[in-house]
Amino acid sequence: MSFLGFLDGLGGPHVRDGVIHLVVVLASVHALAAVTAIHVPHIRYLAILPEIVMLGGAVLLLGVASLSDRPVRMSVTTVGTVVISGASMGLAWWQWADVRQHGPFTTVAGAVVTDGFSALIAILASTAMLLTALVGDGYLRREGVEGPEFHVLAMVSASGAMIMGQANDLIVIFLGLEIMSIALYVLAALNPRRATSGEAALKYFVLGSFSSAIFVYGIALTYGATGGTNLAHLTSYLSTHALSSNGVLLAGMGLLLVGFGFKVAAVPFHMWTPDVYQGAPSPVTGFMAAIAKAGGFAALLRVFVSSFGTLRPDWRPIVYVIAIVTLVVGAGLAVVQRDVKRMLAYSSINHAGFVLLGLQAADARGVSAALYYVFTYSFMVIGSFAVVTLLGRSGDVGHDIAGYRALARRQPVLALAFAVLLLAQAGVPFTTGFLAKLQVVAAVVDAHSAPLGFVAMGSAAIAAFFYLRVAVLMYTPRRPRWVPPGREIVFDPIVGPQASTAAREGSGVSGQAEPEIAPGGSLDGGTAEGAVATVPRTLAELRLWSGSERTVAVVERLNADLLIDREAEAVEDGAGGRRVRVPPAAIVAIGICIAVTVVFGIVPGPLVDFTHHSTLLLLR
Amino acid sequence: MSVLGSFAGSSSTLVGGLPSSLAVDPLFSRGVHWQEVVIVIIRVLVAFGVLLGSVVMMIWFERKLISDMQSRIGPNRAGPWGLLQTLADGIKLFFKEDLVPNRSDRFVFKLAPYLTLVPALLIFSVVPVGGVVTVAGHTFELQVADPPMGILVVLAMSSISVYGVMLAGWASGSKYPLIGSVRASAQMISYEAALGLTVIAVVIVSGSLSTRAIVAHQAPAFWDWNVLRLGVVPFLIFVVAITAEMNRPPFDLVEAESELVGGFNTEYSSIRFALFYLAEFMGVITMSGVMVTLFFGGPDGPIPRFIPTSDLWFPSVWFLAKVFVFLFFYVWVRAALPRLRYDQLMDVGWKALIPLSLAWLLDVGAVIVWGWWALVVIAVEIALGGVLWRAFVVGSRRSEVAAIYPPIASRMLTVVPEPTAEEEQE
Amino acid sequence: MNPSQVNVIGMDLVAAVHKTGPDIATFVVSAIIIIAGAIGVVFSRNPVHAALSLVMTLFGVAVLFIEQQADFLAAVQIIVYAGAIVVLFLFVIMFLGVDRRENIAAEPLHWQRPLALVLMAAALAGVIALGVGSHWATGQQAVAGSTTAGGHSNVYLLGKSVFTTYLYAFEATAALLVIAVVGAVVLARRPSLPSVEPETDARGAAVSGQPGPDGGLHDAAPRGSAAQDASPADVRAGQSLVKEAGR
Amino acid sequence: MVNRETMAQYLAIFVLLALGIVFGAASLVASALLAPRKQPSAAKLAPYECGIIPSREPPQRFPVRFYLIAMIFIIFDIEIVFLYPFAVILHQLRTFGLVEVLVFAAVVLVAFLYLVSNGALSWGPPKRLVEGMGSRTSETTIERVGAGASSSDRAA
Repeated sequence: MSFLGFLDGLGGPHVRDGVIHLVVVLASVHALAAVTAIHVPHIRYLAILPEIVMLGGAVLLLGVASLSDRPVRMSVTTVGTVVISGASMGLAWWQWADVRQHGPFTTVAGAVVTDGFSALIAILASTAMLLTALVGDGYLRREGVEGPEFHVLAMVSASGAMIMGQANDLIVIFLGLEIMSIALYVLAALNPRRATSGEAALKYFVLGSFSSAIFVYGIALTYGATGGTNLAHLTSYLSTHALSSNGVLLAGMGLLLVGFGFKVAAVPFHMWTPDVYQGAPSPVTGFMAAIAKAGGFAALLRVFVSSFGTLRPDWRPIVYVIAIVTLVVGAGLAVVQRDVKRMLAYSSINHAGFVLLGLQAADARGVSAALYYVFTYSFMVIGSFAVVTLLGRSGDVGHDIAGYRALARRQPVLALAFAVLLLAQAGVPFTTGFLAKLQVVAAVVDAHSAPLGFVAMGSAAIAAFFYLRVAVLMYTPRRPRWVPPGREIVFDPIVGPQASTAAREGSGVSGQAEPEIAPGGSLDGGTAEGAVATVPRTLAELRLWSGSERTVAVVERLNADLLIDREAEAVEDGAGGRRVRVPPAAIVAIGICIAVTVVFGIVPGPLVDFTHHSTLLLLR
Repeated sequence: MSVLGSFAGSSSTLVGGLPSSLAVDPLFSRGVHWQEVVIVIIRVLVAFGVLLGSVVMMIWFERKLISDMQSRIGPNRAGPWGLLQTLADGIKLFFKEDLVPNRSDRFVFKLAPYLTLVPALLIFSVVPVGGVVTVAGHTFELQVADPPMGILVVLAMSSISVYGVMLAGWASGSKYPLIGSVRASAQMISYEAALGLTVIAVVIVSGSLSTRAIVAHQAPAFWDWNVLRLGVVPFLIFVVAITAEMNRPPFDLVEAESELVGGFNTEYSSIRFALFYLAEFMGVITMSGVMVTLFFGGPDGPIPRFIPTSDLWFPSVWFLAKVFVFLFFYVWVRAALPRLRYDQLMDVGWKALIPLSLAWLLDVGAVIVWGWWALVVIAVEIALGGVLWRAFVVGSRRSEVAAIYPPIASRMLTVVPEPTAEEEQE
Repeated sequence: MNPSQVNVIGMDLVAAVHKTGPDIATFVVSAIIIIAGAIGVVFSRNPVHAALSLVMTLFGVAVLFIEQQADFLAAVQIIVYAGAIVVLFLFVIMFLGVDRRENIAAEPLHWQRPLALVLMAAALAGVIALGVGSHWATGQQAVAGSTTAGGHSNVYLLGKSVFTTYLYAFEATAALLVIAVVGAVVLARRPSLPSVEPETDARGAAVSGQPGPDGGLHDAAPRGSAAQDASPADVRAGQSLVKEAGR
Repeated sequence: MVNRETMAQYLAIFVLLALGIVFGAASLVASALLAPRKQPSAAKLAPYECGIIPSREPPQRFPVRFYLIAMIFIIFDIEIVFLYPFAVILHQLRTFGLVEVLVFAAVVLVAFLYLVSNGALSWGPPKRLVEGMGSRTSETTIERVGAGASSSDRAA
């Protein structure tokens, strides 16, 4: 005290204060805080818990992987991802229960809405994540992709879809869209062994960024027309202002539609789909198809049906046209594809057309049908791509449809599973696919757009053809095993000219490379079974086969590079065709997909009720 | 506490400016009167002249001081004590050949000096160099401009200054400049992050981005200068970061003569070279001014009780005195410290300065909000520091490089055996 | 904010707003800068010149922001876009060796350019039509409130907005940053197993050299001592040294 | 706050900008008038190589690490940009704002950890040398030259 008094005498209160200041510099800064406070938003954590768990889990996984000396083991990351997405799913169910009891609510300054709709999307996204983790496990081991990046990116992407589902603000929708998409761009490039993977990622990235820019422009114009980005604000503003013919608003709405249309692969904006679906690693393709459609349609339905509801007369005709084109082009081009992944890509475009039917109906029934469609389609597509993943073998190549011939003989279970999933996509009764198509068509007919319903049914018939084609091919017996070089050209009525190519491969003569090397043959070896015979197994055999020292060296190296893990994994059956080993995790995933597809196809009640209630809660 | 209370009041007038009733629609009242324009132009001209003059003096000062430190005489021919040496050098450069190398990208090559000079110049505009003066009825501060985002002008310009170095090196179409510019641009962006983070710590306590408001918050005496109020560390980080940002020794890898001839400006001659040189020293002066503004109370005197600060001249004198200390410091550092190696430079920036400055600014925020409970935050940060260290260890272990060349001895001594006939047939 | 009230005020202000001389001058100058820069981006044959034109455009936009009293945005525009993002572009262009003039003559789809022109004209016409003949809810001062309402600075209001209305978006940005980082690392990585495409494989096996113990980050160039101290890791330079030694 | 006062401030900055450009341009003009006019020799115009005639292009490729540095910088720059408004209104936001920013910073820190542990910042000279290549014979040299040729093709 006397010291302070001394200071007072020396330099007055300033000095005294200053010395106190120096002693407790940090503590006295505390006193600088001003009094006026900003009203901070209230956060109800239940609303964002699924996202927090998913994102937090991804970040945690990334952190753990960053701190461990050796790469984290795949089993650890897979189990971690499954647990995290399971927890997220559980929380989403909790949300659902809460909303059923207490009704929907908004939180975080109105940026987030929790209703049945958002809970459904969260459940869907976390389930898709869980299944993809199971499918990806075997794939990543097979391809030698180390590290947790696949899981981290997928989880972030899934949480992006969840954010899109619960967003109540255009800005938040945009962020969800970007979080989802950017992670998907990178996932598409995840397999560095395939140049097509990188190419797919680049195409997806460039076109996706472009569409994002268009989307942002749409947000800007909508903001310009209404003075806000919050969906609730939009709704109330549009209901109090007669702005139906306002150019700015219409333009903004149109651009938003383009942005969404790109994400869900509706037709004029679908160009990226086949290349990306084909090039991306197969489990990623399944995930992408499920997640991008879920997130995209979630936000699309919420924005258009709920916020732009008063503008229905303006946007329904546009959606009408887009839906028709999407249905026709998707189904038509899928028929002529020779690559299974590409075919599934076009079929996903076709499916997008069906979901658009629900949007076009623009009422509770339509939204319910669309939700049901998206929900069930996710299981079908993830399951289908899981099978494709397994059959892709090392390098994830050889998805030629011809390779699926006689699959049933080699791998009856896998063939059966694929057949079921394809038939479900085709809309065969007693599957969810049938109910989904039925509901959207019924909704659109109810909404006085019957011609659209007819087009949809027509496209479903075309689609049934190409799904059945693959299913039938799997149960068609194989050709003779060894075809002498240049002797025989088989014409296959189903696969067409492909058969002759297969025959050439069978002879060890490939179209593109040097005749002796026959890389095409060895690559397709697993599935295009004629090729199996082509690559000689021993050096002696090879010498007989070619007689050239140089070729021996080249082929030896090629084999060493290409067949590394095929040796370890592939089990040959007696007939000489190669079976793929099916990892248990993938069996579980495919099993779940088929179970959902078939069980809810036979007992439709619960799932239909589920989507129906989500819709009611959305429209409140 | 009474001291602190008084700032809070002064800040709102400075930051707030006009009451909201006057700012109903700025579109109506945005016009600038011609008298103001004239005053602005005069201010700018004066500031520019002063800055150029001080650059000339600074170059002389540096050469002279360095020679003293190295027991040399230094420039002593042109003018008294060689004072006019810089001027003579400048004039000489006008008479030199202006070469544009034939491998260069001519447009970018000519553009680069401007991109170095202009940012260095513009930073000076927001530095308050004195108190408030009244001329012909107009009252203004001794400062070229005091925009509301003042300190961001400094950061924006320092981020723009990357371009000059980067483009100069690339456009030269020559090896050494390119290497110098690669190094420099990576270095500059690395240290810019630390720079921005320390400035945020300052903004947290002053609650405003305006440089004038930041200075006002450090009144009235030296114990309220941010250097002490923020606990010295942000200042130290800022000094290091700003030195690296300007490519001054010991961070001058850009122009490491022993490795890179002359660095990014190897191919430059004549007045273009002079512009680079000018920009470098202008940067030293303006950045010293920024440091004084942010951490040392700008034009305020240390203890107002004994030495008045409200006078017309005193603030400017104080300001110059403080800046001079930093100028001396820079020259001293140049004379005393050896140049860093590139990996050391990157390590200092990324592994020390950036994490530390981020942690410190969060600490400052935590102290303001939570008082002593901020210790919890600090403890967590220390733990995270350990985690970060672990990540560095993992990183360096993972990127361990296999030497691709065999030991020299075996390279020299391996006897290559003639292939035998059998092997040849094989 | 009550929308109907907003609308009334907005309508009243439409007639009253007129811009002063300096405003118009600022706008015109920055518009010229922006458009010139944009044209430069599109028509420069040298990618570095295009990037510099982009900086010019960004600078013009920053000036427009200042003219709209969005000081902070103007600074952010310079700091983030000009100071970081275009620098990243230039890094890639200059230092990863893509700074070559493009051959624009080769055009796989010859109708592409006329079509682009037509579409651009249509878009421009659309924008102008929208700007002139539509009802905008924003644009008047009264709608969003003054950018510096209540005597608070622009940054203050922006911060308030970020930490209240757009809080969720702010936190979501963190996730975006994380995947940006992960993506950058994943894409910069090289495969730990050989490529499966036969064409690249024939060379790839020879080229990839040592993939490293972990499949971690690898430089595009071989990592001799040269790459380590950031002197030129030029592939060709390195190899020709070897070649000379071999002779 | 805005209006006249602010505009005058920016006007000053732009005047200074213009002055800087004019100064640079004027000195260039002066130099053009005063400098010798003769055509410089070819040697003078060649890239400076310490007197050795340059025989190959300047390097085309630098380590990917430079690009990663720029990438991390963008991440931090964006974080910094968010921190400025936070710094200005921290006094009003108090605990809420601080917690939000701490969460944000923690997430970004994990991104930083990931980069660091992947060696994006490991510039240093190798701490331990592993012998990557056996001793040299004519065979290995030939192989290496072959590999070099193909890899330079790829780089080009």
